[in-house]
Amino acid sequence: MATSTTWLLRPLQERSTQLFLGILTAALAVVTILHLAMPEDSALHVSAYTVTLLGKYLCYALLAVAVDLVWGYLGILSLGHGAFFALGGYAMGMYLMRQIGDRGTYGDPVLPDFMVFLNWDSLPWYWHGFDMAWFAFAMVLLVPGALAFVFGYLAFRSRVTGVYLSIITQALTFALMLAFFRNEMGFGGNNGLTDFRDILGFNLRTDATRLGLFIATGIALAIGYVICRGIVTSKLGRVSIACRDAEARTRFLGYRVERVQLFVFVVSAMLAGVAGALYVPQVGIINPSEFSPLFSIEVVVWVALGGRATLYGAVIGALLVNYAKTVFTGVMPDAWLFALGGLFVLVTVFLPKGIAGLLQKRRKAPEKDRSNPQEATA
Amino acid sequence: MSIIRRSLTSLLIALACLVSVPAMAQEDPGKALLVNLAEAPSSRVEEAINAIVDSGDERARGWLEAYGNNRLSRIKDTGQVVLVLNNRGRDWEIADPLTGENLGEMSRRKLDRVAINNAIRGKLEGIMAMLDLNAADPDVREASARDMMGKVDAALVAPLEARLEKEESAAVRDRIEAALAIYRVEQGDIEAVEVLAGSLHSRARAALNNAAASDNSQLAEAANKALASIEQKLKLNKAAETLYFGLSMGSVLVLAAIGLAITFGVMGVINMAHGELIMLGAYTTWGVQQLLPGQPGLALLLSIPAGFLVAAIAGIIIERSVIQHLKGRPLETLLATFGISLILQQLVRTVISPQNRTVVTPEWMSGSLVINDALSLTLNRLYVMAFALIVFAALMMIMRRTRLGLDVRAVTQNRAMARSMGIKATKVDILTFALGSGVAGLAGVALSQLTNVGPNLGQNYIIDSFMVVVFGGVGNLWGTLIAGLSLGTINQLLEPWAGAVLAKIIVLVFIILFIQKRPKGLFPQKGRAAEN
Amino acid sequence: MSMLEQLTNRDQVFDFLAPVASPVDVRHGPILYMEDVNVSFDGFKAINNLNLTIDDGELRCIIGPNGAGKTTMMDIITGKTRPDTGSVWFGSRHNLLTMNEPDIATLGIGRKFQKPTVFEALTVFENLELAMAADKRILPTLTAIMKPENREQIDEVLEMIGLTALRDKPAGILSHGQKQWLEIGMLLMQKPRLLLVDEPVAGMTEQEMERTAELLTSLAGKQSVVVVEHDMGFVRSIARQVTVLHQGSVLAEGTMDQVSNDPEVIKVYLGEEA
Amino acid sequence: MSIKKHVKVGLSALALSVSMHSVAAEDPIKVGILHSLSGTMAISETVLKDTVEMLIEQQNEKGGVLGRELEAVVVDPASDWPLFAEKARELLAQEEVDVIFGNWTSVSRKSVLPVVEELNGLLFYPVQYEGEESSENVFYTGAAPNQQAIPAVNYLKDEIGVERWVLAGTDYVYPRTTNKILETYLKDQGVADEDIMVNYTPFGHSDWQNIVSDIKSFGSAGKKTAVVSTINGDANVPFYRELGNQGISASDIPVVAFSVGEQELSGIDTGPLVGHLAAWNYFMSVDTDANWDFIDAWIDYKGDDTVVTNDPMEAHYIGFNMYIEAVKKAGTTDVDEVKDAIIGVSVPNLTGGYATMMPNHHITKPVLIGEIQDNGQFSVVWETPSTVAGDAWSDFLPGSRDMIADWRKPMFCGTFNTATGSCGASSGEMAAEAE
Repeated sequence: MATSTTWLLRPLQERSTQLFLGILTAALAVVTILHLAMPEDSALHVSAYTVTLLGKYLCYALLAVAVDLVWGYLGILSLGHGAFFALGGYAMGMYLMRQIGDRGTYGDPVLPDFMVFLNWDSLPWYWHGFDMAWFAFAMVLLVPGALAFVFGYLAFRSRVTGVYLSIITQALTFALMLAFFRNEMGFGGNNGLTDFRDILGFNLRTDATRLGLFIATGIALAIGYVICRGIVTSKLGRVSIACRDAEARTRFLGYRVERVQLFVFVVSAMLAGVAGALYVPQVGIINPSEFSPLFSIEVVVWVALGGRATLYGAVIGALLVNYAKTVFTGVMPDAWLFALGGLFVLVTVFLPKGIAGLLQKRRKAPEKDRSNPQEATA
Repeated sequence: MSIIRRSLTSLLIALACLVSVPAMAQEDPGKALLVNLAEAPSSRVEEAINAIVDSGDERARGWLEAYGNNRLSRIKDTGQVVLVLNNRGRDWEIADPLTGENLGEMSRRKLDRVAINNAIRGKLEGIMAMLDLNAADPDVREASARDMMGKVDAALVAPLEARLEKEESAAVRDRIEAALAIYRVEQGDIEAVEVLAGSLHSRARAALNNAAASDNSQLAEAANKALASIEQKLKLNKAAETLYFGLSMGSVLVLAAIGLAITFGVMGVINMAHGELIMLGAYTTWGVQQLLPGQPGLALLLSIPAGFLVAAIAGIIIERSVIQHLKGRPLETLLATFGISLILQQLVRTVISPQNRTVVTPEWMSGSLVINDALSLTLNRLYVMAFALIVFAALMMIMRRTRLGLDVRAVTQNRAMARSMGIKATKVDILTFALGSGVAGLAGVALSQLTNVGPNLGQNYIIDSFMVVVFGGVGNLWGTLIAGLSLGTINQLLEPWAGAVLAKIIVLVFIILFIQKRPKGLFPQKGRAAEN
Repeated sequence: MSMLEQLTNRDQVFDFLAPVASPVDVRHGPILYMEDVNVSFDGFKAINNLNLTIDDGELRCIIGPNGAGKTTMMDIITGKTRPDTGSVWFGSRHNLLTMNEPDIATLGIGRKFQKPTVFEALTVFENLELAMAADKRILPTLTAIMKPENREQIDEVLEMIGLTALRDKPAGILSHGQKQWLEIGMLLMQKPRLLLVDEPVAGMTEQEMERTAELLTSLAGKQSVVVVEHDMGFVRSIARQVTVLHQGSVLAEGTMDQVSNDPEVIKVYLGEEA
Repeated sequence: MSIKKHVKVGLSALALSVSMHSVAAEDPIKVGILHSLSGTMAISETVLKDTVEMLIEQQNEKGGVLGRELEAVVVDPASDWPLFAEKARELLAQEEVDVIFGNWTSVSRKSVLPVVEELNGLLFYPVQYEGEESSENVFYTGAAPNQQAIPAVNYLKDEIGVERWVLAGTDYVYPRTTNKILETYLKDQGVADEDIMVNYTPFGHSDWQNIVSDIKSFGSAGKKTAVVSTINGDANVPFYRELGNQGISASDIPVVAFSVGEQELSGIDTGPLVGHLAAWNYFMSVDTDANWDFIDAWIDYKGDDTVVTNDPMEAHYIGFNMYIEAVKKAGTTDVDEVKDAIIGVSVPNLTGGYATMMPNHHITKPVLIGEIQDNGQFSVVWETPSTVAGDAWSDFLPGSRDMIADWRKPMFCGTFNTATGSCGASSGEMAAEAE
């Protein structure tokens, strides 16, 4: 029925969203063309390296959007979103591992290499089904979703808020990291999953597949952005802002705050999962360090830098920081951490509303993107 | 081992006396002995050693120590045997083992170390212990008698028995008898089993285990009985030990977290750079030790105030430059301080070095406090435990009894009100943050005695610290103490059967679930204030 | 404000002001019934054997010195605080002690806080939209679309609370008094059976106060209203029944004159604060 | 508005790629250095970066090779495994380097491997590792398990008479594999199950109280006991401290470590550790002129006479010289030519012998056992009579028993199965792709 989808269509009438989608499509198109049409040696040629690099950025951007959804609009600072990202990644990684089949070093038709040389005799139960793409892709959504649901259900029901919530999300991802480091877990321990061959029958080591993944990521980002935008501009979005700013008041209006939080949290976790799933085939490895609490914090910093509670801000932040990382680790290997750290400090101190804040200042009547650095957190 | 460790110091003392001794006659017998040792093929080294012992030369002990400690070298081209006083860096400082006269520095390229390996070192320890048995100080005698255990061989039996006759200290006698008994049991002597029945010493147990496995049925039976009686005692000791482990781990957690309990708990600053402040404290310890080479103990004591100051000053800088701009925006402080932590880490990497630094453990902190042969409490951890409690007590005093504490509580509970009552809120902020940071520095000083001093030191503790503070209840120092100790203990209790990793995971999950039950931690702040 | 009279008189036109057909059963007896309620915050007895009944359609004023337990009482009724002992009934069918805030709210108890709490990041209009009686479960909220009639309702309330001009301004910029009004407006949107109004006129100008008074009185009859207020003048201007709370229990009850002549009450007030 | 920013970002990203593309200097031989300069691995890897830079400097003083200068291209993968892959791609695709020296951890190598194979690069990997790998494009100048673990165990067994074994390691693939190999080996040697204790701990494990006391009681069963430690990096300091304080001396229970070298010891107060062991293919204390010259050069390069050298540095020294020789031999830096040329090349190592590149891309190394001294150095107490050739596929693992690697034509296969007489899928196919 029409009404049930209007919330999704609403953003499409919105100027900012149209612009966002426009730019994104344009960027995708330009890169694709420059990659395919331009001759290798031309200065304008975009190499497969750059394509994959941009693909990675887009994954991060999607993750950042997911984080901004919960932090910006729900006031829940999750220091554990890396966990959902990584879980999505592992689901995809397991699929890719199974795709290797008997082309592994030891030529075992079923067992991945790391299981063979740590002599596992049979596939652990949770690895079954991942040889089927549909199942794996379903898991990409379901596993992070389920974790977020259980965790969120417990936390929000007992009204764990603010710093406490942030810290236990951190505990969550930290515990998962330790768990995945254990080789007994059967996820390849510290080495994680790697040496992937092909996805849906396309060879991962060909530029065509890379371009495909890049475009797929772009589309995923577009969809994710529209979904978030849809939620945010719907009445539910306003309710979640209400929860963010005055939880008790919202309850007295008859809204079940914990359910609102749970819903948005789960959606966000699933988006993070998708981001992870697209990330893995492009970087070619997934290992427990993605669970590292520090990574999750870094993601939050991207969002803060781009500007909270403005979804596009999150995208800007993610792209900017990671681009800076790529450049600095190349040009000033010994000192790039100074630059990065300094950037974080300066932004938080001098741009409380991030880059998006800067942009908003310039326009007369701000659009319906509001951030509320005060409160919102406590 | 303990002897080897003491070696260098006592060696230098020995030499000091030597210098006073009138210069030796032309053909010093010692020279021959040393050259003989230096040139002996590994099969004949033992003879060479015994030759030195039998010579009765009062310098013998010094030589053997030097030898056991890799401090004897041959000058390649002259073949002369020398003592290496300082064996670090490109040029080594050497001395004449006969006169103790300092021969200045020589490139390590020109020196050829007199080889030794564990087998010989083991023998050496036995011999040294034997020599020490004649020492005047009964404690030294007892120590060396303990070192004797399991090192007795046929050659040593006679002298030991002789010694036993002369020995008046009961403790030492017991030790010697035990040492002999171990040898005898190994020889299949049943009476000796009785002697070992009560002993918890691992070597004694080893001997009994072997006996129990032997085909001599009576011996085996007797040994088994003795072992059974030991097992009981062992269980108790094991329990006590685990508890100690738990508390010591707990006190480390408390130390690491207590500073955060102030900056984060009291001021509400989510200080991600806390770990790096700890790191600064640790590096200060290293720095002070560099300034006072050879006096690690003194250096360590001095670095307590130093570490506090350095970290506190760093804290003030952070507060002034960043945090004061983020009033009432706790989560922003998280981001900013995260940036700071990155900077501090890389700063240490570039300014000092990406490698870990050596922090020496002073004599009085190494080794362990021996309750009995099965239960001994490691000294460094014992000190850290005490230190943690002292720091905690001091903080309590400051918070409860001093003006600062009062102001802090006032400001944190109601800033505006406190201001209007003439309290300089900014000043209080600075002091509070400095205090919290300083305490972090103290933690660093303590940790430098337990773990790496390197750029990553901080990261290893930051998350645990947050867990402890949150688990204990933000803004409650007692909470932090209880939380730290209990988490540490739980962890250590789990470890034996769950393994290190699983234990940690279980603890984390436990914290998560606990927060569900008590969203404000172990000791939540109560009353209307806590509502909003 | 004559406008306001008209509004409130001709409620059949503005049907949204009429009481909702709620499941609350008031056929026999009061709409709110509290008996022997006790609450203590670590040792301190905030509510002490409180007994209170509010009849359907009644306008009740509750006065009392600070710490008398007024706000705590409201917390109990709205489910924010659970009493240690006692029973609280909404009508004769609903035991409020078994419900949580949202349920109680949807059941028809609206609350205005002592310190006006509106959603500062949202516009005045949106504040009212959120308050509007509607299906407040997740998916309906997500897919909700603003129907013309809803818009009218909101505009009318905007009219009534005199914030039409500020319709699309974020509530954060409103003055204290305006926030009070906005919050009252939100109450109206909720169409509650029972309104709990905590210090509605704090920080209001004289005429703002009068308007508030008129609004509240006009509501009485159709909806039950409980007003907690310090301002005696205001209380006198609206009060029919007054309850005096002291140290967590009812000290006196009756008309304004009765209670104000009650020696106990006088003692308490002179004793603590005027 | 936001959108403008997007454009900027997007374009600048392109700009980056473009700019990088345009720089592809023809003349100098580009040597990529892929070692972490920040993050957790910086501790170990920074010195390797300096080593390669020093070697390049020296080579240029000798006039480079084939009349061409060498030029270092340094990047920082920041101890971040996906970043390793990305940086490797940057080096090969953008910088177009001729050879890469890099990686420390297994996971970083695993993450780089597909990239190097796809873009047909050359990677010299200088660290002792778990084996079970042989890539056409990678040259393993560090020790394989049979060049470190097995000889060390033999030494303990035969020279010290150890009968009871504790295999303690950090929980990742290198210790796991090494311990698997050792377990099988020891059992073949007739060691009973109850005489083997295996224990794994997480990275940077700092509280060793329980484990050490377990080792203590395990050691008091009567038989001579030794600990074979594959504990990694940071976890070692607290481990050895605990050993010392709980009074476990080298003469009671010796610990032989495979990941503790001079570099790690420089961060430990070695007083209490005297007599504990380590097995490597190089020790700084080895008394040869080649070694002393190398050390002096290193000291001068770092301008600090307390700096130490270690085994992976020697591995880079060997690898670097082998590359130079191979380039001379091939007369070009073309990857495929060099790959062919380098097999069989042998260069002097620092311990007075020669290292030869085997057809399986591993090299021959002597195995030395050293005892820790109080100055953070090792004194060699035993060494293999001759050099040992690295074995890519362990004979003690069921999966790889029958496998060999030989990168000479016609076999040209990293996973040749002698049982089936066929080339196992993976590497062969990769090679095919790489062509």
